[in-house]
Amino acid sequence: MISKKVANVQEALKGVTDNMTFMFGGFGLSGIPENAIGELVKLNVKGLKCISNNAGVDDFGLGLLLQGKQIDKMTSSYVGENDEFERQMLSGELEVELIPQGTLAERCRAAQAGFPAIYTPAGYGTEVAEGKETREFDGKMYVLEYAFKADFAFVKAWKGDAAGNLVFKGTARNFNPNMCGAAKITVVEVEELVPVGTLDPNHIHMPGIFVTRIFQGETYEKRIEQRTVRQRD
Amino acid sequence: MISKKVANVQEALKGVTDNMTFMFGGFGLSGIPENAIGELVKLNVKGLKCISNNAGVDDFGLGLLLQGKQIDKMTSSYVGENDEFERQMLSGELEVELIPQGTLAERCRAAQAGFPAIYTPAGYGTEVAEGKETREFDGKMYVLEYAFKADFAFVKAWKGDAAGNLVFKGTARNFNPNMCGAAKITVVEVEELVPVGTLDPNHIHMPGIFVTRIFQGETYEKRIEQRTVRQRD
Amino acid sequence: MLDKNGIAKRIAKEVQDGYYVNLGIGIPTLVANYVRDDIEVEFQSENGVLGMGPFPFDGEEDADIINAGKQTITTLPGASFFDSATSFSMIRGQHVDLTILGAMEVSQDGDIANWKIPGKMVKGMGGAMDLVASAENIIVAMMHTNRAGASKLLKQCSLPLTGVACVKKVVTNLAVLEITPKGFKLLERAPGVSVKEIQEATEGNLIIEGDIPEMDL
Amino acid sequence: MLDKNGIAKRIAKEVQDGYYVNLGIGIPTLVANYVRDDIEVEFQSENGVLGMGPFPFDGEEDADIINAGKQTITTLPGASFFDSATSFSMIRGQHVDLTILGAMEVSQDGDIANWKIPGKMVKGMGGAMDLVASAENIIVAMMHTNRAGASKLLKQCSLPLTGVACVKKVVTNLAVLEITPKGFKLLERAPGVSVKEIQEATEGNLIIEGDIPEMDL
Repeated sequence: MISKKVANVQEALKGVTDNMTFMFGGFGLSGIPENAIGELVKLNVKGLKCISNNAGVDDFGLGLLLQGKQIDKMTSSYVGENDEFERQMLSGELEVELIPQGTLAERCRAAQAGFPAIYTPAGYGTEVAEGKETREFDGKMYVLEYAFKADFAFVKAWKGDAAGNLVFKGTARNFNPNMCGAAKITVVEVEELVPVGTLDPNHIHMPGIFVTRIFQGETYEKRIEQRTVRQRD
Repeated sequence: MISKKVANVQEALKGVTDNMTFMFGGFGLSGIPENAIGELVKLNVKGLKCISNNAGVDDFGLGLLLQGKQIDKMTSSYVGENDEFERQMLSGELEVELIPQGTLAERCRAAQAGFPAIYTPAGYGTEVAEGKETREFDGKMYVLEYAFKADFAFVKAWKGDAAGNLVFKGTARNFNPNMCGAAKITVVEVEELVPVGTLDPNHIHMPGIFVTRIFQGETYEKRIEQRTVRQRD
Repeated sequence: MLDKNGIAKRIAKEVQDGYYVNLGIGIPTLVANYVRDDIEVEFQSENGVLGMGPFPFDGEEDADIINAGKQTITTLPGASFFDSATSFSMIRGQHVDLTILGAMEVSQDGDIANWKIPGKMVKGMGGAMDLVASAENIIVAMMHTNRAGASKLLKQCSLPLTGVACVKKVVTNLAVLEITPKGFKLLERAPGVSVKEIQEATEGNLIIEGDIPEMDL
Repeated sequence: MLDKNGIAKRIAKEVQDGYYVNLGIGIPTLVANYVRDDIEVEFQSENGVLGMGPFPFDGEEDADIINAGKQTITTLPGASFFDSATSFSMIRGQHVDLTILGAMEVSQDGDIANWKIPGKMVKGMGGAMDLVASAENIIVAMMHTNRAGASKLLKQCSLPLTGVACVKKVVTNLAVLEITPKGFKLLERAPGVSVKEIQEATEGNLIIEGDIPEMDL
């Protein structure tokens, strides 16, 4: 068994420098790599190009990196719920590339799986496709979109083992598995690092081969963005 | 919950006719849809075009359809271990298209996921790429391969529920999940049809949305092709 | 004239037995409340869940189980969770039968704009561009006019498009309309709304053939 | 001169700590038996398993747990099962570090032919074309000559290719050779085999620089 386990977040983030491109798992604030983000704030690396479906909120998630003006460019599908983000974008401090959510997921998967590019119908005929190659297949139009190239992917899983095998929980799964192995280095933090052999080989969501480093995360806040409940009768 | 459950293999195969294109899950004899194959033999449909990684052995798996001369064309990656297959191929009775195994898997997934085509490096510079479009990305050459188009996909899962949710076992998984939803109609047979709600939503390999019909399979032989063992000391 | 719940209620009648449905944020989310009890429907959310149930009881919410609107949700028996790539395989691969989403503008050709007001609102398209580019059956739920009273059913969209020639049907507070090669075909009037009122609120080409019935809600 | 086990033993020395390795059918399968105990290696099989262990004990074989050669296998702690598309994501995405496979012919440019003899043997390429098109590190395990005594290390392959300019190293019953821009560079001789014997058995351009050591097995 090849071990990917490292002692802590500091060791997991070795090699991180200014001007790198990072991928972050998570949808809204669900399933985001809280420990890695916290450490990136401490490291205060600048000039980052970030690929993440969302940009967090003002005081949590990627919003923390935005507050420190650490991010130069965001590639996302939806960036509402963040005033500082909007301010930086409108003032031109922050470059923003908005792309369809399915395109974002598949450009990650393409990088993971060794595909140089994909053809997707999403965005055809819109400004998202401007300047991009398009092509007809069977009477339908598609846009050519390229695999992402990133230095680090920061992933959050529910459970994992030293072999790097991962299990996600609920909708906190989202982009996390698609980003594993999609960057040069994949850093995974888990809520629970379990002994090797305790995860059922049939029920591993991402095999360890896609993971470079794994560590036991600490003190997850797991903030809820829209607490929506119903009352008991 | 939308039910995909049908009473038996006869009901599951309704609509099957001569000259159709079928996908079959399985690798070698592992994870093949034994019940569907048996019923296709009984129905004696002819002129079939089959997409399957392998072609079974003389007296089991797709070999049974070959014995009945029901197959006109096979698209596979490896067709050894089958004398009747070889005879029909060399005599010209059977058209055979051999394609790389990863290409086969991904052409299924493309059909499932709504991609018209993919770029893969597999087969570039070989006779597999002859007459096909090729393209350079970042200094490496790729071959354009199209999504499969099939009428039925025959899939074998370990456990499933009436909602069509599937769980596979071990390497019997193989192409089975990639073929779900990759044909107009996806027929799944399971070793065990379990009550809805008993499969953990976190550990469903294929969600029911990709499945058209599901039924409880019967009397699985699960033949082993290469029984390889070691002796106890 | 319908309120938001009325629009949702009317759209719910379009949902058929055995449909997998993706509901957008806003009015579409309300549709789930009005689907008939005697049919089987499953709701998909593009962040990775199929088989969504009602919101959780107070105290039972789970940060790891949300919908695409980031709301805490529950799941029903038969539900499944999956990654984003698989989720969009369902959408792009046309396994989702019906997509219901809001819009800022719809054109008579079926173009839709709902993700960006240049210089003003730039939140992003989320999964909307994937949904409208792939779905076979798209219903738009929206008010017939904007807050300034201007029509949202136009000859051509003025805002950046989300998708081209994709919308099949529009349900507003005033009417149900079908997109046809010649424009918006008026199918039904909202209760108490006249054809004339709909004509005045529609900038795009409106096709009125025969008697237009009032909605049966 | 080496037998098949000797070739496997020599190749095993190329396997480094932390490598994910895909072993082809035949001689490559034997390599697993000779990997050093003090390094960590995981074996991948393209039909959907990572972390393969030894063959099962008699009576414990499971039809649902096989390798790409259709042999019954076991798994080690930390193993995982996955579908074929994911398996080839590992291969195409270059997550597998080393591929060891057999060949019928290898050219001095690193081309490989191992899947077809026209009109004679047409079993198919299986996963070999994906493996050789993507792997960074490919070692071929084979006999230096065929049964008729003809060289299998050629200027150009005569059989249909499996992949182009992809092989990095060849280990045969006679020698270890590296593919260089100028041809086969002789690195090591098998025990008791002379440089002259290797020269006679090699049709492709053979580069001999300095003293060629005997393999240390």
